Amino acid sequence: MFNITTVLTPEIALAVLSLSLLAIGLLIPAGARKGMMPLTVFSLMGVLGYTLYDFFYGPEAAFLGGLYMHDQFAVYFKILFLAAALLVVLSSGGYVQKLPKHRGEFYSLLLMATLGMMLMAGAGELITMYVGLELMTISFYILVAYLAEDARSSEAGVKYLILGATSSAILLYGISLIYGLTGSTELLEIASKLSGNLTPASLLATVFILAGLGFKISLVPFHLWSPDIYEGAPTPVTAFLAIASKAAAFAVLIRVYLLTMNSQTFSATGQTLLFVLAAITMIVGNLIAIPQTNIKRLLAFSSIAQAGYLMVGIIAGGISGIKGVIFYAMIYVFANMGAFAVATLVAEKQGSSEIKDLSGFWHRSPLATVVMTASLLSLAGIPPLAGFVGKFYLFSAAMDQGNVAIAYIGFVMSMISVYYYLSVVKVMFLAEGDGLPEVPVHGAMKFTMVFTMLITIAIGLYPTPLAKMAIAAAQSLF
Amino acid sequence: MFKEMHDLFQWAWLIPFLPFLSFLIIAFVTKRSKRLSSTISILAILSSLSLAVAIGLGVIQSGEKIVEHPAIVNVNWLNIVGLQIDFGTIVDPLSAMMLFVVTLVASMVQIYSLGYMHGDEGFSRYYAYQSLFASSMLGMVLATNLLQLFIFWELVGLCSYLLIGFWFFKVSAREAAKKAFITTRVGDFGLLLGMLFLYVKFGTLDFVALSVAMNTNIQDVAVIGTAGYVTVMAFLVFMGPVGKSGQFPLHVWLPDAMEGPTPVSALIHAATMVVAGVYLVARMFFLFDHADPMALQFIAGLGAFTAIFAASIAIAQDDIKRILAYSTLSQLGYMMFALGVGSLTASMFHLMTHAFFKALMFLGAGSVIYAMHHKQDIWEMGGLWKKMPITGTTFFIGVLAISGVPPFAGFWSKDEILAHALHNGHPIIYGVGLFTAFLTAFYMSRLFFVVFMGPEKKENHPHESPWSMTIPLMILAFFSVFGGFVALPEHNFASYIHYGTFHHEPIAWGLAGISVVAGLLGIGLAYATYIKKAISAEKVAAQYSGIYKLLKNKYYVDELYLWLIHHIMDGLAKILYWFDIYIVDGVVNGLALITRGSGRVLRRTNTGQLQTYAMVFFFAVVIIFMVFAFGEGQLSALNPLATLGGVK
Amino acid sequence: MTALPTVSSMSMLLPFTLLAPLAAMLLIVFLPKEETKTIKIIAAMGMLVSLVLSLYAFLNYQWEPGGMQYTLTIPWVPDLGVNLALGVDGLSLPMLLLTNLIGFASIYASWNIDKRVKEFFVLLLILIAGVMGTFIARDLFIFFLFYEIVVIPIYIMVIIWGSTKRVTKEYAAMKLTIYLLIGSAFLLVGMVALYLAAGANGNPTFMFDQLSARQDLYSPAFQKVAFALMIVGFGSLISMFPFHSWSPDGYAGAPTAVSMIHAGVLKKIGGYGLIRLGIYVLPVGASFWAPYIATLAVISVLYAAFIALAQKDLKYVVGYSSVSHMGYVIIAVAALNPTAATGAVGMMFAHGVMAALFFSMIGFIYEKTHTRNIADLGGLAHQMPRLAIGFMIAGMASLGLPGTVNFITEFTIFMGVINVLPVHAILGIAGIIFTAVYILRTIANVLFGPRRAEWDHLTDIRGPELVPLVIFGFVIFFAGIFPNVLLGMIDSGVTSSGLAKVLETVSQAKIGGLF
Amino acid sequence: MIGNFSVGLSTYLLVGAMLFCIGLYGVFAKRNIIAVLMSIELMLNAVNINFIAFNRFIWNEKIGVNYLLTGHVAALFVIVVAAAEVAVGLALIITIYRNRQSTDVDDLNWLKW
Repeated sequence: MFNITTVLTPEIALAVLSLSLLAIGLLIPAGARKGMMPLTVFSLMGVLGYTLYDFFYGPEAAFLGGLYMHDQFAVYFKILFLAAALLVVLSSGGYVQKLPKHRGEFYSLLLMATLGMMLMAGAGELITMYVGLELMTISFYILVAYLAEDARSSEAGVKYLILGATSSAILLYGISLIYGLTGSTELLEIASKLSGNLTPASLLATVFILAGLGFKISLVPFHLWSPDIYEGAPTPVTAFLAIASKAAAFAVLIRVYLLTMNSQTFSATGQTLLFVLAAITMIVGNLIAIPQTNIKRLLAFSSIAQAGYLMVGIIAGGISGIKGVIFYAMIYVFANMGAFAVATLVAEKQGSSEIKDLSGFWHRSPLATVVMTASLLSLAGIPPLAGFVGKFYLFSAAMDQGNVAIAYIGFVMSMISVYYYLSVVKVMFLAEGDGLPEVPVHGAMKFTMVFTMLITIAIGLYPTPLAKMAIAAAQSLF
Repeated sequence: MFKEMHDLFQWAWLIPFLPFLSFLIIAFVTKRSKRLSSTISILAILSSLSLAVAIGLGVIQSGEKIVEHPAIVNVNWLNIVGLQIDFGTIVDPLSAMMLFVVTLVASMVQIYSLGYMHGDEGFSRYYAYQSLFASSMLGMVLATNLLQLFIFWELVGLCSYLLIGFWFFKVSAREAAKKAFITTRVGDFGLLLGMLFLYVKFGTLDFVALSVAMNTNIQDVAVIGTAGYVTVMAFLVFMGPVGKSGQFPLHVWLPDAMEGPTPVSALIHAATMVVAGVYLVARMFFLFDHADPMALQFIAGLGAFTAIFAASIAIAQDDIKRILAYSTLSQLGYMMFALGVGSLTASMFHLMTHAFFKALMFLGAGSVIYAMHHKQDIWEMGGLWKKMPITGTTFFIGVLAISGVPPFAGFWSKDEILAHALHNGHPIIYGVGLFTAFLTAFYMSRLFFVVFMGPEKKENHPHESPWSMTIPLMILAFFSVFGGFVALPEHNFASYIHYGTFHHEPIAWGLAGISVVAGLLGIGLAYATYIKKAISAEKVAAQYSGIYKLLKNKYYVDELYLWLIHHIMDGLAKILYWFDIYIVDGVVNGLALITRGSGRVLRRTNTGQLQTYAMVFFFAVVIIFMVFAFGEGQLSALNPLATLGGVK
Repeated sequence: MTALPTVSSMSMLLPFTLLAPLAAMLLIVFLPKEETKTIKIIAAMGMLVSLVLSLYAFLNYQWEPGGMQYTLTIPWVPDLGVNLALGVDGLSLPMLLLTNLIGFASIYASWNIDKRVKEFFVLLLILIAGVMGTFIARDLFIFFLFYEIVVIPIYIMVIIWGSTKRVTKEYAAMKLTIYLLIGSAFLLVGMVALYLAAGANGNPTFMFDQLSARQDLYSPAFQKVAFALMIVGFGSLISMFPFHSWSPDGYAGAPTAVSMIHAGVLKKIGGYGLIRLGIYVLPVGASFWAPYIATLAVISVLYAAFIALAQKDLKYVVGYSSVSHMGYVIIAVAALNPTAATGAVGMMFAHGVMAALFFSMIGFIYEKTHTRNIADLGGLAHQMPRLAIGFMIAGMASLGLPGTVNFITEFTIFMGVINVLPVHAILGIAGIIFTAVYILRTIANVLFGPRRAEWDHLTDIRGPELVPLVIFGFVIFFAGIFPNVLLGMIDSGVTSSGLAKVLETVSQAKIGGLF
Repeated sequence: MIGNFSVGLSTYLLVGAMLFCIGLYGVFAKRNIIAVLMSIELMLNAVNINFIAFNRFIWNEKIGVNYLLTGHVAALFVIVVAAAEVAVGLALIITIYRNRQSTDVDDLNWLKW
């Protein structure tokens, strides 16, 4: 038998930490707030360390009557969120310094969002899931609109708020229907009750929930919000949004899909429809990314495409599919983080995020250039970078289910994506970028860049350890 | 005694190797020093000559045996699944004769070049090429199998290319070299195919093995396929000689090849390389023999045609070297049709004699040109006899020899060819040959009279060439005079070099008389026209201006080819290039364009209006629901309330 | 079944060969970018080590047992069944040697680079190492990994050091990259399908030999589809009509070293893959597609030869000629018999050496005269005799002159093809005529003709610039005069790798013959 | 059951659905952001009605137990979350008003394409 507090330590720690940061931010004078970043970093590291330990040695438990799961799957995602948060905090130091006000709250909100994500990953029950989701989203509403003076930022905030709220309303409506049908909100129970018969109501509920989560993972056609929000939001926030919130939504989606949707007898149409959605997501995301001129917007569309790849894994299902998804989700963190770190750097030093602002980056900051290149190529799935292995897992899983078409689209699309990734690389290497300032990289930012790149390369060259973790996590679901 | 001879024959590989060595030495070591280079090269070729003579004598001594059992040395060269090739040397009368001729002429030419090429800045390069040529030519002669022969065959082609284009700054030389290479390549295409088919059918390219295989399997349809197959192979193989020995459709390169230095023309384009085709046919004679008779018929016909065709052109040419070139073509035609009428002996005999007197005349022409400071138009010359007695005399010997005047070398060989033509039942060929003999005598003596007789021209101040040039002339002249005597019964050339059962052809004095008369007639006509002016060449030309134009322009063959190349080949090339850029590549670029374009279009869906987003979102939900619901009509009655009520 | 780690006395030879350039690369990374001389020397040293090692491997290879030697097998990604399996046999060893020859020479061919030297050599070494890896990989996954590593450095090198002629270098680079990547997407699908099919009985593997040992798992239908995917992938890599249009533009845009490596070895990965993977693993599919491939191949031979006639830019001539020559390799692959296969690999080697020499010479010409337009050149043999010699050698090799290795390999190919696909063979052989035409025209117009005053200031190639000429000239003639050294090796590879056996079984099913 | 006017589960659900649709319509149609926000509230309340109704009619009536309150709890959570959302929302609307002197949804189109 185990004791709840040991299992919930990360969540509790995070809650305490974020609240105390809030308090500290209020108490200590503005001058002394430099210390908050290191504080956040080290405490996050501690939590991350504990979670890692938890992953390998922690107990397997579902408690509060199945309300809250503590399986390796959940812990895997917690690790992911914490890592993402850590990297974002590290890379955002300089950026936050430039913020006009509310520097203290920034970190605490970030941690709040993280906490929400962890709840989502652990939720074994729809209301809990919803609460976690809202905790994450609401924190993000604020973070997105953090640059109060910047009209674009606040516009993004409002848009996100309205659309997010609408989507969660729809999600909730679906949940309520499910509750009505099964009299429960616990996934396992729902699964057992729903199994087999497909009534209009359950179908409606399913679709609503799918849509609600699809919104968060920006699955086409629920994706329209994400480019605008990504573009408007402060770059570190965009990074966190793109990486972690998406991963959290996926964590939920996997659970829900496996337990409820999978348990009903979808017709072939249903399956194909999901495949079509995934395919459209990959295609649209990559195609629209091509003409983009803003790096954040480009990454937004690319991350839409990435969601499509991940969907392929989910639909393929089975341990191999899920393994692929969560493996990819993890490497996606590092790949994207590298790119966003550079974007943050540019935003911090040049106050803008147009691709043309990257001109001559090779001269101005070789390290950043290399990191950016590596990250983008990893996103494109070029070996020996991690992205290749990830895509390989996903698509081979899909092909194993006999879905050659989707895998084929995936491969071709990821090769096409190389086109716009390379056009960024081209600007960095080729253009002279006269008159643009030097962008020295050091401290936390440098660490972030080097670290992400090393991880990306390392996993690409030797994916076994992460693959093992992913398999363990995936197995804990079945 | 054949034994120790055989030991001697084993060293035959040295003959090509020494010149090759000198090539390497010149190319990598001594190219700076002209004197050293030329010395090395000449020494090499002279030692090859002596070796060749030794081997020749050895062959003569070992007599019949070696005719039946050539002395062959083979080493494995390539050995993989489905392809085993040896390299080696074959010594038999045929190769021995060729070795002697080649080494002799080559050494003469190299000595001659000391004078002729004196002061040229490419002197060492010239000798390097000469050595390379000598070695590859000799290697070809010694080849034991078709592939080996083909390899050296191509190498002599390369040397010819390099030497024709020796003065590469001359655009004409450059073009001529290119033309020579490409034209012969067309022939080689056929030869290559023939080789491949031969190997496929018989599993070997070795001459001896091939002839054995053919003799044994000739009836065996399973192995050979139909006789037609062998005939096809024969024709394919023959394409090579057509290119190399300038037979009719592919003859165009040889006259242009005269752009090279004159000694080169003497060596390569008169005496040795151009007869390689003849040599090949002789080597592969069993193939043509086993093929359908029409193959040999064809060869005879083509040879005869080439002979008269080229001779007729030669009449109307003004450039001294071109006249000689066309005469070479015509003589090659002679050799070909000699083979065609089935007389290997006669053909080889003529090959030898022709090598002597044609080399002689070319070198003579060279010394004239040298004296005339590189003027080549015969009408700008005249009365050179007095100024250049040695050149004149030797040249005259050459003319007599080629005109078939006894007792000069040409008489014997040409007579033997004509005799065979008649005896083996080719009267037409014989007639053509006879008429060609007449034409030959005519244009050759025309050349001689115009250049050496007649009034001197004031503007040029000729003088006899240095010894280095005249001595080779004299030596060659000697052979042109006495070279023919080997045909006499006591020397009995034919008993060594022949195909099938050897039967000696006594010299038919009657026929000989006729051809001699033809030759003398030709000379006489030329004398009457150009010395006595009894007949006015201008009038004749004016009278038959059409024919004259035709002959002067070489029947417009070059023009035709040029038109084909420039309009058909290059035109096709341009069309295909267009196709490649705008169709093949166009598709690629088109796809890229579509991709980018669709991106541009699709991005418009992000209108920035959040209410639009919301609507899209919700209606997407509805549509998805509909698709799910009605996808396969799995929900017939859609009455949510009722079904929800169901739980009541 | 992940192969058990094999312990062979020489098993570390190949890793070192592979790592030598990378080690040099790392050294260079930590050098200050001003030390251009040192950088170049280190790069050369690295390649020299690797060249010597591969030469040793070549000479020390035991033909008698044949098969994979110097093998090294380390389980890499167990759950996928990926092994880091290295090893060479008669098929891959020539290609390895070729890679190192060209790699080494390419360093010297780019000796005069003065723009961003450090980056150039770093990328170049990565490129070389990547190509090398594809040839020594015994595991499909690793093979593919190395292949894709190569693509990106090329892109960067072309956009930075490339040259803009008919098309901009950015366009050329992007075309090159995307084209090959999309081709590789087809390949990936085929590869995964193959992997899944082979792993059907539980233990997944990527090892070539095991993939081919599991023939019975691949249904004929599957083989046809999979092989079709391979054709598109490898076909576009080896620039088979109609997938060739990247290659002339790409070469024209690329800097000399890249053109050398790309035309010299990278392209050959396509042919190598078709043999190693296509025929060896999917014989039935191969025999089904062979006639169509052969036809396409013949089209590429003649079509490209004709287009080369119409070119005005030196690099385009060679670019199209390489398309044309690759056609021979593809015909040989399609012939599906040991002789042709031997010829194919031999031809790849021969063409690699020739193309590399050609491109290096063109590179020097461009470097000195700043033009590649044939019309503007002429009479260069006056000012640059040594360069002219190199150019001549390349040209003569390209038109298959006996004595050069290209002749005997072409001949072997024809020999293998002629009795299987006579018509194709005849048409293909007809190509040698047109090859002669465009090569000789080019030589004549570039090297010969009247002396031109405007080139009088040019200096002939000397010092390091001579290295490519010396190396390639030597190889061309040595291997041409003693063909057993090369072809015997390949032959042993064909027989010992089991390829011959596979072909034996395939050739029972007669394909598109005439007789 | 036409003509049966007894107030049952379906009635509540119907009300809920209507409310939801009205809210949705508001989100689509209203020009003022605040109004849009209020429409969202409507949707959330519709959800609440569903929860309560289900809880009431399924458990307390069908099975006749009174202590399973999942629906109620859910509703409470939703209310709380909604409140938070509104709070943040209004704050954001204020900032956007500060920046643009407008609360018209159509003006929020700087970020597009």
